[in-house]
Amino acid sequence: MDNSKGHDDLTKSELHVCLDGFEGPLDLLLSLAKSQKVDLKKLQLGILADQFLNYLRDQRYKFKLESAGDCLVMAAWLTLLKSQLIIPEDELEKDDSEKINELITLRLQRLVKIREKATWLFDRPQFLQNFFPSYIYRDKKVIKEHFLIVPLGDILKSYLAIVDKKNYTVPIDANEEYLFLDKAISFIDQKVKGSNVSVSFSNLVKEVHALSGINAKRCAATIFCGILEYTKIGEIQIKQSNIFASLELTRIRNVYKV
Amino acid sequence: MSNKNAERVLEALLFTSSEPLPLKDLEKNLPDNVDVESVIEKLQKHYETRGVNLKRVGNSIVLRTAKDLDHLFLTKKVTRRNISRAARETLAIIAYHQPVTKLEIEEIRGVSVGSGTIDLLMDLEWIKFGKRKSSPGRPITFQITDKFLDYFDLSSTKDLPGVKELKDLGLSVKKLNQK
Amino acid sequence: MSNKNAERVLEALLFTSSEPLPLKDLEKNLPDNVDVESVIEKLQKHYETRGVNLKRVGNSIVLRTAKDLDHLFLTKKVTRRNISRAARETLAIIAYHQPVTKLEIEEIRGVSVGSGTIDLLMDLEWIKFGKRKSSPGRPITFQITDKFLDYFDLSSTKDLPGVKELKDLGLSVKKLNQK
Repeated sequence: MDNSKGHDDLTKSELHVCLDGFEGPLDLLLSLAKSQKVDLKKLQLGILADQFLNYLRDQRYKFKLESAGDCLVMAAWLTLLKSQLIIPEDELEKDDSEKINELITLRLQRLVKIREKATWLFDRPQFLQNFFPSYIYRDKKVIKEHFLIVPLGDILKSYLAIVDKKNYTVPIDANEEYLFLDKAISFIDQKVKGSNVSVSFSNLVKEVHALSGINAKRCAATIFCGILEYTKIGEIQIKQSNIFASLELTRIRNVYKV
Repeated sequence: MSNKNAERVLEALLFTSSEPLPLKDLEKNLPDNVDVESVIEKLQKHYETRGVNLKRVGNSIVLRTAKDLDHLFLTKKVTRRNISRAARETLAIIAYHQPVTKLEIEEIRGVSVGSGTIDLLMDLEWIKFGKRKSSPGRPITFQITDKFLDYFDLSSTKDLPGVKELKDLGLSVKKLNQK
Repeated sequence: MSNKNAERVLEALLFTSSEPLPLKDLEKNLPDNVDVESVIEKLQKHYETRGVNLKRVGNSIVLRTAKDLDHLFLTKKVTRRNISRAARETLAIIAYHQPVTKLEIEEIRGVSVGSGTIDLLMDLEWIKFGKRKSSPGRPITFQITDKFLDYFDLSSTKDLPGVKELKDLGLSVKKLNQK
């Protein structure tokens, strides 16, 4: 059935875990939430926030850099939530905390659901366990050509193998840090699409530069590409009052998706 | 070709194949005037009560031994592979949310997809590449395969319980920001 | 066990066996009070007019496709395991670099491309001739066909993931060469 032994070791060793025994902040949060033994919708987020932050404090030296970010975002959310629970005054911010509350609950619910489904799937009757294929011998006659089965993955990997062998250099200097397009896109998504007012391009660049420490020109180039992607699908509008004036980005509302 | 003979042709093809055969390929072996669907239906009915059953898996057809006879094949059972939790969950996400991008999978699990996970699922031929999404960056998507359906004794994604419920929980948390 | 169930057991056993099964092995899987001969006789009758037939070979039993359906099974030797690494690589290069000349393919692969490889891909109708290049000698180029796209369920070559995407997904090429 397969020739892919050794895979499991690979997946295990390369799990991006930032926390001992937990697969990321969401996993940790979920197991903390379960200890409250209540409906996910009625979570005591204050308690949860404390638990989460304490855990992080204990584990901080074990962080893997790439996922530390996720944990910190989660920590920041929870801290904000907690502070809102103590002083629920400002209307606007309260709105924010409700959103975050809702968001965390939703993400936890979703994770619980998908875990259930994964368990359900692997509990099912399985091929080569409960039912078996034909091994009827075909008298040395091989099946007709259009039943040939070649997985696309094999073809693609062949290509990857050649490119690897040839040492085709992807024109990126490994020593330098680059802002990748997907990162830029998710940043724009947060900043511009989540906002009702216009955002200036140069501020965006400054912010990313400050956050990531990546060369500002590179940030500018990638963010600009990201914005173009969004304008292409008509979700963001760019305005510039005159030459060399700052670029103002606004979300286009009422985008009707077909 | 009579319908009876069409049945025989499909029977011969299916009996000698250990893998699901795509409907469109089966069709090529029948004359144009034969409706492949009705032939399959007849065959399925015929095999319903027998030791070998005809199954639909997505757009393919396969014959498999009846599940209640699994005791006959103790020696043929393969040891179950130990599939990591990450891989199981990733597979479930792809099955429930297909077509789905890597980023979306990561969003649901709250961790990045480790290298090797997608590779494993691809090697098992449980997932395949789908179309690119029209969202920015045109990311590539993943879909499950007929082989996946066959492996888990499903005839289509409709057999997955609670698809709607999960879809309602949504894929993208971004929606919340736009409220 | 009813006779009906005894039939099902033998059916499943024969289905999963590539070799003729000795009568006494079949008998072992049936309860003592069942007469294996009569069950086989019944099965043989059942399959007489179908696409697979039950045959006796000495003291053994086997299922075989009906003689008159031999034309379905050509002797073309292209099974999944026989599509060579050379063929896969050549196909991949044509898909990613089309239109591409034979010389260019050889340059990328670092080895010459045997005519058998091109012939195989041509036979499968996965590649075709494209225009001639305007470079010296006006060499002919290769392109992939719609049939290729159809086979792999792609709407255009743009749906093929790029090298960076493949690497991001953590696809590993190590095992491939063992296939």
